[in-house]
Amino acid sequence: MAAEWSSDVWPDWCPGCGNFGILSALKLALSELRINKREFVIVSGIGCSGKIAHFVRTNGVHTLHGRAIPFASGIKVANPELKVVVHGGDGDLLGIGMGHFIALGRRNIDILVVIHNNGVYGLTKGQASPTLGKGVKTKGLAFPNITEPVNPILLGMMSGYTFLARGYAYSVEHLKDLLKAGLNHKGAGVLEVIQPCPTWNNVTTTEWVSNNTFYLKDWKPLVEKKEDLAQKMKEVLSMEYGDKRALGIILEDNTREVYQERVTKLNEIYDKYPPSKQKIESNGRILPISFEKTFEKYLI
Amino acid sequence: MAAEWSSDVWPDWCPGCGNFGILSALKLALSELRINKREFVIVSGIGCSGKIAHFVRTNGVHTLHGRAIPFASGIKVANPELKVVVHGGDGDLLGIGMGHFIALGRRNIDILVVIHNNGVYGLTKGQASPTLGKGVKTKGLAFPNITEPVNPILLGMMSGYTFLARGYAYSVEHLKDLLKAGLNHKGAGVLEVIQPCPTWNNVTTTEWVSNNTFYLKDWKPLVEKKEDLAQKMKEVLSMEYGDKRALGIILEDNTREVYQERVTKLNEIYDKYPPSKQKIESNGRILPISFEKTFEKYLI
Amino acid sequence: MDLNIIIGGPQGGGVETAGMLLIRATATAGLQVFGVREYHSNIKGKHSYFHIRTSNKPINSIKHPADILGGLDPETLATHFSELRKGGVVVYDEAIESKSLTRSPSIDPAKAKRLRSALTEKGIKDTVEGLREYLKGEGVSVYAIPFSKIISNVLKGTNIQIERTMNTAITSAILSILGMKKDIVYDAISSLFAGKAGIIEVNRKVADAVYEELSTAEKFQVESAKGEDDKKGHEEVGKRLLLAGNDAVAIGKILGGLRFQTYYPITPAADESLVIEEIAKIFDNEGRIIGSPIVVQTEDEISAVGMAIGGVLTGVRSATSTSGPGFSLMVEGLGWAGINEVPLVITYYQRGGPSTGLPTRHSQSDLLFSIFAGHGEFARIVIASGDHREAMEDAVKCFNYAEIFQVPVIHLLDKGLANSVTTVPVPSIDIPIVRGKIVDGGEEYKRFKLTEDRISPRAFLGRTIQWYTGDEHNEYGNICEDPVVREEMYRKRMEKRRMILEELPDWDKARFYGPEKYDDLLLTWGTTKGAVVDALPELNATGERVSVLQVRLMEPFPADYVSEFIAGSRRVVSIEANYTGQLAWLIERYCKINVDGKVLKYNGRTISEDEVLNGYRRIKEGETSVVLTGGE
Amino acid sequence: MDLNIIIGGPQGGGVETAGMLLIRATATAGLQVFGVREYHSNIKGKHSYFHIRTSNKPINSIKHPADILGGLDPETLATHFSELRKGGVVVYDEAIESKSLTRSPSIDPAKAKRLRSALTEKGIKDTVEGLREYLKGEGVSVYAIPFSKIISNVLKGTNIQIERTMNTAITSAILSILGMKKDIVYDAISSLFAGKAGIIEVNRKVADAVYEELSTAEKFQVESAKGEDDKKGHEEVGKRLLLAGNDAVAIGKILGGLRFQTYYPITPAADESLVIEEIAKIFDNEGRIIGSPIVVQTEDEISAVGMAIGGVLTGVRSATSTSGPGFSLMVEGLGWAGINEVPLVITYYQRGGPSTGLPTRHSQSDLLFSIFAGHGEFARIVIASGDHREAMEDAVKCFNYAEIFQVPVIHLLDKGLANSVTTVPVPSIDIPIVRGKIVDGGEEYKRFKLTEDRISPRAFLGRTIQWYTGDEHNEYGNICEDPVVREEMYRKRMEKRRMILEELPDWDKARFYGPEKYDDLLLTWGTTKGAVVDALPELNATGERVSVLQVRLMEPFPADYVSEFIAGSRRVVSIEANYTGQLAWLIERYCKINVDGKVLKYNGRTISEDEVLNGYRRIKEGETSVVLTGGE
Ligand SMILES: Cc1ncc(C[n+]2csc(CCOP(=O)(O)OP(=O)(O)O)c2C)c(N)n1
Ligand SMILES: Cc1ncc(C[n+]2csc(CCOP(=O)(O)OP(=O)(O)O)c2C)c(N)n1
Ligand code: SF4
Ligand code: SF4
Ligand SMILES: [Mg+2]
Ligand SMILES: [Mg+2]
Repeated sequence: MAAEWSSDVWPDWCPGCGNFGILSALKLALSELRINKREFVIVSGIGCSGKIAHFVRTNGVHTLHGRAIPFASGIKVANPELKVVVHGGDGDLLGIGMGHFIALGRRNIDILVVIHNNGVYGLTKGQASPTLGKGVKTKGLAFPNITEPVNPILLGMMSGYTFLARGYAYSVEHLKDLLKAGLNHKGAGVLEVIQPCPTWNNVTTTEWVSNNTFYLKDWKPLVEKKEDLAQKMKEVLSMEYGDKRALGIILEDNTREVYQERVTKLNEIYDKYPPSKQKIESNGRILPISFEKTFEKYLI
Repeated sequence: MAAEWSSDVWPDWCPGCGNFGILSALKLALSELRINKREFVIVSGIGCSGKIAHFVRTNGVHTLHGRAIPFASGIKVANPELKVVVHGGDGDLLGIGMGHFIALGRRNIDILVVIHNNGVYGLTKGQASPTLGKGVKTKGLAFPNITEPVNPILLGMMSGYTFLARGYAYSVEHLKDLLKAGLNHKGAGVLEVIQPCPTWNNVTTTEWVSNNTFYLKDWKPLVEKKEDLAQKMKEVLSMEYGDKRALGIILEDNTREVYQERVTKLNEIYDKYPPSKQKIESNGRILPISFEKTFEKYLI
Repeated sequence: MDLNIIIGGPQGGGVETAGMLLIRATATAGLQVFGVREYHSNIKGKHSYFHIRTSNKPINSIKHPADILGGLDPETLATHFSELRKGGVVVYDEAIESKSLTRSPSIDPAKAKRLRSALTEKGIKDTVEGLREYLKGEGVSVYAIPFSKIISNVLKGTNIQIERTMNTAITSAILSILGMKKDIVYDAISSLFAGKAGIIEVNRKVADAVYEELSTAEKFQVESAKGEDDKKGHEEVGKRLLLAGNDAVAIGKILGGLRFQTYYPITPAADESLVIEEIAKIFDNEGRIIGSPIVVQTEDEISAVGMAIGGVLTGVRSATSTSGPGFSLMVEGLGWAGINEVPLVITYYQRGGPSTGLPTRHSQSDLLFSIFAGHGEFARIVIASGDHREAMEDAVKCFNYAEIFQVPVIHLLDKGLANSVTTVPVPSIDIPIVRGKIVDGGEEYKRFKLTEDRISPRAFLGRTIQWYTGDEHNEYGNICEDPVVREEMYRKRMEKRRMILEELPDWDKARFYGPEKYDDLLLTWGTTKGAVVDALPELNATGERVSVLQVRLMEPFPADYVSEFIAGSRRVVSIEANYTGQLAWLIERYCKINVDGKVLKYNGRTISEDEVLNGYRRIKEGETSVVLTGGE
Repeated sequence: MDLNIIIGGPQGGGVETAGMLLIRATATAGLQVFGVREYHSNIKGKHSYFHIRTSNKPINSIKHPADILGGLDPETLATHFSELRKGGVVVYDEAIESKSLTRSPSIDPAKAKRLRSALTEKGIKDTVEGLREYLKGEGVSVYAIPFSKIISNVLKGTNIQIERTMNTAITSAILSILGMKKDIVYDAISSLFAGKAGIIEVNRKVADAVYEELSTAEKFQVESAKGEDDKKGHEEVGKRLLLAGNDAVAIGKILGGLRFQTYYPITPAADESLVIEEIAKIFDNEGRIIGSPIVVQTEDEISAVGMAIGGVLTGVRSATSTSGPGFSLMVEGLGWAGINEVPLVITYYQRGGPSTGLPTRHSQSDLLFSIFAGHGEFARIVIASGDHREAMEDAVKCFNYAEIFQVPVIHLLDKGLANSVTTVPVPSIDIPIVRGKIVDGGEEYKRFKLTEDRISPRAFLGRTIQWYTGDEHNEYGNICEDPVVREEMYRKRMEKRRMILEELPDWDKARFYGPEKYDDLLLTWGTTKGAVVDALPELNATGERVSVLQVRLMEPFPADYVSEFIAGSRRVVSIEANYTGQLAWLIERYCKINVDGKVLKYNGRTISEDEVLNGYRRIKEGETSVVLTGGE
């Protein structure tokens, strides 16, 4: 039951906000995946979107503007048994947090990044976000936007993310499936969610969405072999430069090692004893460490 | 004569450092372009590479680690008559400065970004930079690198840069031509320079370069019409996913408006009177501003 | 005449317009007005309100108890009824009478619990009706007006929702009860909705209907603004600017020659940049464009400070504007400006911290941070403005001082000022613009030439060849690690602190208010000044002689000047909106005294005049540290 | 015995190895040793040197004049000859005799100019030969040895460059002149080049040849380490760790339970992370692996602090390590840790600021910044270690205090400590690990429960359901803007400052050295302590009774404890490496006294024992502020 995933906190989004759709889809996905609430962590940024961490009955770490990815990475690397999802705004993840967004792809840490793409900085009153089209003038702008938008799917692809998908906030069932797929995927994933912001974004409206998106049907997102990756990427590029934005799983690649595997390769202890499982004291004293064996080169 | 472009400061790079090649090529390019020294500004980041700002006889703004792009953008927007080039390391521009790197592409400000790509953090003793291959172990690393590299050309392409090129530090003549093309291009450009670091990078050596790069010959980098962009991008993607890295101009697109043009469209004054040309006082007093006309909505 | 009105409702539900209508109307009537806005970090739904004070004497604060409370929803009534004075007035829509006061889903659970126990204690039933009964017993006039009905009559045939004009209805009712002429309401509507003829018409009709409904109701007259003469007062006062603190700074910056502003959106700073962007063109009296600032929204605050520095290097007066979280990210850039002697201006609006804290709430807790931010040591100026007029003038001065001393300047403001609305006289155009030592450069230019007076002549990029670096450097601006050069350059930069103290006029160091001879000296800074100075007449009516010293130059700290005033006092009390008493902390450090009493507030709300009176009284009674807790 | 050796040359030209060989050799001989490394922010070519002091009493500083100077190039000789005592020794390669002292392209122009005028003044010709003549006249023994020739003989048939072993040659010469047995040199070579048999062999051969060459030369015997017994001293002293400050902190952190470290490369912090990464596995005496820290190199410092916080939330002792520029970027994350009561440890190595400043040079100028960094107010602990041993122990304590009080802890160090090399006794394994209030969570868990003692029991992510936010929050950690909750939470966090002062042992607040009864009290902190404490015997031989108080807890400031010591003194003098006198500044603030004299240094070089003596003398003679200028 998705209801048990609701926290006691009232979601203070505007009536009609796309975030409600994302919240519903997330709770459904968590419920259907039978996720253990204690071992799940929502790490979010600052913005309307970031508040989602408070609205779900599971661990919520509502971090700093743009910094959800570093926090989430630290949590996941220190305790790989936790399941970690990042939620953030387009401003948060692709503006101030862009450096971290790229870095996570390069590491391929097992974290799903859900981008609430509403084209604006909602919580600070509707300034242009990095995904807002050039020449577009939404309600909060004094003049039309003069900056070109980024495409998070393509940037994610170029950065090494191994799962790429796009959903729509009001297509809750579809979005739920994307969330499930993304959470099941082992590796860093980007799930871009087109999220209407009725308060500020009078351009990327529901109508715009129905005219400018399509659902993927016969598309094969899976990269079967390492060698196929480049070809798949080209296809994605073609598709993303088409007239309409695709909704669905765009790419999934299980051929690349996840960060945890990379660490384990260098340090086999990590797999069984990640930091979170290591004892660090013995009866309130430091461990009985051998100086000769551990700090040999410093001994004289 | 390139010699007149030398400052009095001794370049304190290691013997054999690729930065010497870049410095030579730059001085040659400036000399051949007959650039006005007073109106040229080198804005650089922190790293071995960033010191280049001190070695050329022109304006040098040696900024903060990763921040050359914001400084350069402010300089160029406030005074569009200056010619501005950014020099920085791969760590500087693609690690700590990645957010700015992407943002500059989106703005298409008329600045050429020269990335000194040596695969390492030279000045801090050889840690892995964002371009170092996964699994590679250079001299300064305790273990092989576990992070996937980024490709600055592809990221630049995805971010809206309208000039993309790659050179090699020791191919001084070729690099000089790339610099000239990049400096002549109107808009944001990326020039990635493969720069050997004999001190720390014992992997991406001269030998590696000769085995893993090729010079572009019949390649047509120019995007003739807006509609051709997507196709060109796909070709670039194919090429970049090929076995070897291309050296030469990879993409040039003059169909997209430069930032200065975008501003002028909204504010026609900008073209003739950018901030740097506006008088702000009259006889040591504030200008004779009309409150009625300027601040009308506040008057009661 | 001194009147306090609270009008509240769900954020995004018209509260802001309601408040601005009241402010416009009272200002147009020639009154002084000061309005404080409180709102959650939320776009729609949470409780938000405007506390508006209007008076015929100059004011820069609000005061309790309130005379009038207008509620757009039950939560507003429940939240604020206890702030009303006996004999006050409550106005709301009859249609909400059966609703619970505390059970809306949007109310904060802790607050709801607190309110419910207060209601129980007072024996009030948890409905608007219950409250009405109670208030009547307390001598409050309750105007439960059938606004919904009135509005739906007016709106018949349109598809406008009733809620959309509820604010106009309630404010019209309040203005009507105050005995204001409908003209004034019309004017307020017209100027607020300027350019939207349809909306103006509808709102005027709503005002008509409400005035009609209340034509026979009891009035509550405002002295200087009654009957036919409503607008005369205004003409007597002369042309004024009606603006929020953000606007004041924006206008000041433009007057001061700002031509390049960078920012990353953040409350409560972003409005300032939007205003500058919207002003876009500066006209002279002949209608000629004589300037046009460029505003760039950056990808983050790190970029904002970097771009602004870039702008300054080209000779353009450039600034960036932010609040705590953004400033935290600008620290690195500030240090670069410090070592490179860059006349950069950072406009810093304090809000509730730490971290994201209370993003839309007031605080004065970043004083010490603004002084010590940055690794290493370098000279900077930190100036804190106390009211809208100062903020506007200081915006000009910050540029002057930055360029004269070639140091970064932090213009320190706070949310209380940023979001409060008042009138200021149209500033005299006769403000100096001083650009310091500027040269054209030339062949052997040395940006960091060691001179007698420590200021190196500054040439702009484009006029010469020069170098800058964040590393220690020689006179040319090239990296230099030589120990002797290091020392010289270090001293050059640091000795500016003394120069600044020597050269700044006293007027910019601190300002004194009250009787020349005094027993007690109240020390304050920033927007808290308004309440403290407003309280002076009443403070001096208690028998003691009380004066106020508002410190403005926070770094370098004007210890000698401040000490002069302290020397003449028997007791020293600081009043400020933080936990530590950061001004007191500095004064204890620099003036080597003990501050006898601290009146502090850190619940995120501004300090009101009555709280100053109350805080001072408690200090007089022997407390050494008083924590004020007013506001919702 | 108290011997000072300077060995210098171009950065990357073997100076570091030379220094480490000398240090290893003297330490192996059972002597105490302290080595300070000076180098440019440059990988190869600029002047760099090691100043090594060795003694038979414990030392934590260097001292002038030097006894021996070894120069790998002419610049070294020109730079340091004036630091030599009469009767001292100079060693260099005969082959450089004809070279100019000041005309190498890599020399800093300002320095070259200064050196040239010094040479002219003294009538020295600008060549090595010229200097030799002069030095001989000054009673200095000049050993111009044909190293190049000796080495090329040894290397005949190999393709190793002569320069590669010049360092071994010069150090062998120095050790031979000191009368050290060749064994000791062999051992030093073996341990330094451990695992590289070929290199060891070549270097030993070079040592052989140099010892041979100098077999008849005059010796300069070191008392406690001569002849056959060279290594006996060592055995007497017992097992020690020979390490730099970076290593000491790394080892301390691992002992203290660090299992997750994040960093972005920066001088002088990065070496610490590399050491932790290389240690990789922690063994017990049976050879079982009992721990393994994970080190992540992040994309920037903003990420480094965020990831470390993430690690802490999972219950792992996590830290990040940086210096000024990095810390400037961590300020925002620090604030989040503050409002969320996260026991995060930031290891902060100060270097020359502001901005990039002097990246490889010493400074203690970030004290006030580390205390006030961050908008808003929150409790933090700042602990400054005074030497290698303290640094190691404090690394453990920082984790304990962070977890006991649930506050971020800044472990404040400096470049002087980070890069100086000395020996410390193997630490006793018997150090407590105290983790504070930890619970398993459970159903109705409240992360920020208001408790009597202000500490909320902490559950780790994964064991319960909990919330964190950088916004103000209620007991559950959910956003809350209620003014009453705000106040409670604010107080909860701030009152920890008092608790920390109450609960920390005096030993961790400040440490006292010297006679119980004293006239003058020298106040110091950080690595400067070494020089001040080392100077005590000589200071007390001047007639005054002088003691030292080293302050360790910088925030919250232990005013009462420090005041006790001040109370017993006649004169108070602070000694520290910054411009302002930041410790003095704090003491004046908190202890409400005037510091009588300040001995300061801000040229980027550490303070030496002789400078302390000199600074103190000048204060005694009436100066109130002395600026030290030693070091190159
Ligand atoms: C360092 C910093 N800068 C600025 C802000 C102010 N801020 C709060 S939310 C926000 C942007 C919100 O936009 P987005 O990330 O797209 O989220 P949305 O509200 O649209 O969901 C900003 C800039 C902040 N909290 N921290
Ligand atoms: C905020 C900050 N963090 C870290 C550093 C330290 N630092 C100096 S140079 C450098 C990296 C250099 O690498 P790169 O940018 O690739 O330049 P290169 O030296 O290789 O040319 C770093 C991390 C710094 N100066 N500032
Ligand atoms: S402002 Fe937009 S994104 Fe934010 S809550 Fe309202 S509708 Fe949603
Ligand atoms: S470390 Fe590498 S990049 Fe830096 S100067 Fe030396 S060779 Fe060049
Ligand atoms: Mg958004
Ligand atoms: Mg590099």
